[in-house]
Amino acid sequence: MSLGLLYGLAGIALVAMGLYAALAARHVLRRLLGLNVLGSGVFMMLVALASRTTEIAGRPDPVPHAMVLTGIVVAVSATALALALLRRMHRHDDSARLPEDRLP
Amino acid sequence: MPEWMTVALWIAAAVVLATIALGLVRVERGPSNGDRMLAAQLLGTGAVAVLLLLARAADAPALLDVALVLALLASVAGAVFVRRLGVQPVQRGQDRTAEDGP
Amino acid sequence: MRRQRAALSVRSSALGALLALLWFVLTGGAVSSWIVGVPTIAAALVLARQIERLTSPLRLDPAGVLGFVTYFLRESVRGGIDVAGRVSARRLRVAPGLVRYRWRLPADGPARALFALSASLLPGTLVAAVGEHEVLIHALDAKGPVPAELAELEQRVAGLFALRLSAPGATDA
Amino acid sequence: MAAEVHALDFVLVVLLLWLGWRALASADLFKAVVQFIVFGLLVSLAWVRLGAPDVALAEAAIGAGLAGALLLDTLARLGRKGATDEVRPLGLTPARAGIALASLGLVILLVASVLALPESWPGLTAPALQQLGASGVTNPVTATLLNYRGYDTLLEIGVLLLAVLGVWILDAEAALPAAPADPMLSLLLRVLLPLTVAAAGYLLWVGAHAPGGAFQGAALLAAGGVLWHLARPLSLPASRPVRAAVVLGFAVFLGVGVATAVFGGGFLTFPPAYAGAVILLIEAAAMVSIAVIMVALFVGRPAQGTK
Amino acid sequence: MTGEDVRSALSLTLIGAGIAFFLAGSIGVLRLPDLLSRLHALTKADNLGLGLVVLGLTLQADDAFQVVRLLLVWLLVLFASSVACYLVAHSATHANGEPTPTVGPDNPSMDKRDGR
Repeated sequence: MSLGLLYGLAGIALVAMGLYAALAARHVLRRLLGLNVLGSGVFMMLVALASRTTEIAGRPDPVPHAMVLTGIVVAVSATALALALLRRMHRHDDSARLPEDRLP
Repeated sequence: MPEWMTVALWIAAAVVLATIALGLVRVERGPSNGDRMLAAQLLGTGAVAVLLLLARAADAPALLDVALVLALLASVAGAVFVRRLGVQPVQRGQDRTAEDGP
Repeated sequence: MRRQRAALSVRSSALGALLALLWFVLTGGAVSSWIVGVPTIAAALVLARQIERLTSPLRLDPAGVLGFVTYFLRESVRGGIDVAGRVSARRLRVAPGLVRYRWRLPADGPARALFALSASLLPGTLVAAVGEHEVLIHALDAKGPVPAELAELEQRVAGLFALRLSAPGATDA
Repeated sequence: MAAEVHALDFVLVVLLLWLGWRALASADLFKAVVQFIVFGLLVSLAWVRLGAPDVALAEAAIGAGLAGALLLDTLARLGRKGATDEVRPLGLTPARAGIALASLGLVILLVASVLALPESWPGLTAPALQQLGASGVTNPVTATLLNYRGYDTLLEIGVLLLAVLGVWILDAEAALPAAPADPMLSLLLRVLLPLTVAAAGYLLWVGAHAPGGAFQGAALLAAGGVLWHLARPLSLPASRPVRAAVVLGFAVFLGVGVATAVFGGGFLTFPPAYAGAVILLIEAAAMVSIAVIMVALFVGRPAQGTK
Repeated sequence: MTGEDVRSALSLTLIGAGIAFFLAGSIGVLRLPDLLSRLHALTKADNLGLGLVVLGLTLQADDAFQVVRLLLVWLLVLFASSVACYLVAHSATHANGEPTPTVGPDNPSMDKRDGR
């Protein structure tokens, strides 16, 4: 088993659990954690696939690394905005769940 | 560097990682939030050690920079936790029940 | 006021020299790196002045520094072995409790902070709270000779900063 | 970086999967957040193992700094009731069975396509390294970010700008009850702030030829800013210099792009002779901007900023 | 047996000792009865463990720059974990060490202050 395959499969597993949590959870914070785990899984797949490219001078493909770097920064800023919206919603009606998820 | 040294360093890194992973039990069990935070601190210290060992084993000095960043930021999560949440007073009563107390 | 400002600029230049040394070590002595290094250190000094409040002059005693470093290293090794022995015994050898300790170090200056930080690394003691007159210490073995060890640490810290302490008899648990 | 699989990798993957799952399934949200923070720490070890130290630096700085700080701060603001979730947050119900099945289907699809890929393929390594001499830097990741694919990075800074505008548009949050000033926290700030600034500058410089760069430096600086806000609350959006710093990176990047389009070979096409200097200029401006934006995202919109 | 071998062996011994302290720290965090006692295990055992690993690695360092860098990382972790532990301990006791403490609204009970 190669390094790329091991981490690639781990990335797939993370994508699956992140997706499930992002769709199934009711608490918005947990949905956001799910999206972040999903993102980490996607990044891991990308970097794992990059590690399977032919190395030149000991370096794998730099393009996926640059994409993941961009992705991490965008993910954290999107999370920050989403958390701000969550706090706003909580200030507004004292709930951390979307209206359709609230228990009757 | 002799071959056996490289192998030994790889094993050492794996053992350190497995050892600090024991701390995750404390994250799972708590009981207080402070306990969870302190276990996270433990993993931070361990991750620094793993990075230093890997930097030598894989001969990648750039990893020393990653370790430096982790070391610089090791206290940030703890500081945010203490300033924003603090240790919950709920647990304080049962904290005192020492098995071996005086 | 003028003395305070002078102390502040002494401190700034000391910090600047320290950061320049750090930069030299990090970049491995690359000359071209100073294009970034000089503005970076300047920015660090400007920001450091924004948050600096302490202005009392800092005096270090070289012999005291050496004494403190050796004491600190010896005691932190002892601290690690001590706690490792306590937790790996079949039956935990701990009797945790809180101990109060009356300060002899002066309130201004970094001496108390250094004391508090190093006490947490020494055998069996952990600083839980710092007050104006007392410090609250959590001890793994509250019945051990905690005050005596703290008194020695305080003496070493005082030596580092070339300070004089009052007689050690004034401590109580 | 050695490409063979070590015992370390198995330990790491097991921990990653377990922590990832527990971060999503722990009933207690605080526990989940701590597990997520530790997860981020271990993900940066995974980047190291996959030969991506640039990514590891960014993940370490963001994961240990801003991301954890944001989550913990939000938990504090939600209060005990808001931060409580049901006992089995992801327990299987009939409605969720569909989601689970869909996720499982995705897994099968992805595994099949990963297994169908060849064991090794050329990727874009060769063209990236061939042009390296003309890019102005010798770290291929930095060359990709700021030269080959400068558009991406320009737009990324745009996304950050939009995020902070989004946070500032929301109405003000009440300041949390002020904790008394803690001498040790100020000590932490006094020691770490100059060090983070110096280390961020170092990462900016080293990024030209080794792992590092503006984003990693900015994330580190931002963590210093978070500490500052904790020790002495800042009110960021109010002041003019802050707003200038927030747009600085985007403005400089765009200005360079327009200048190269008008006088040179095209939008963001740097002349090889000046490429190194131009990249350093853009990166320095971007680092300051991104750091200020990240701190602003953490500070939010404090009450005193409103009329 | 050359000088190089002796140095390697010594280096590995130090790293091994460091791992032993990491293990002790983890055991302490698991076994000790309360939060404050667990902080002891964290500050002392783990920092000594990291220190020994660093010391072992300095014996193999390429140049003096690396040695200083390794020591810098250790000092930073030492400082960071010491401050973080103080902050957690302080928050757990809610006391400020004074005979007449300031009692916050969320902190009516001071029962831990006189524990022995």
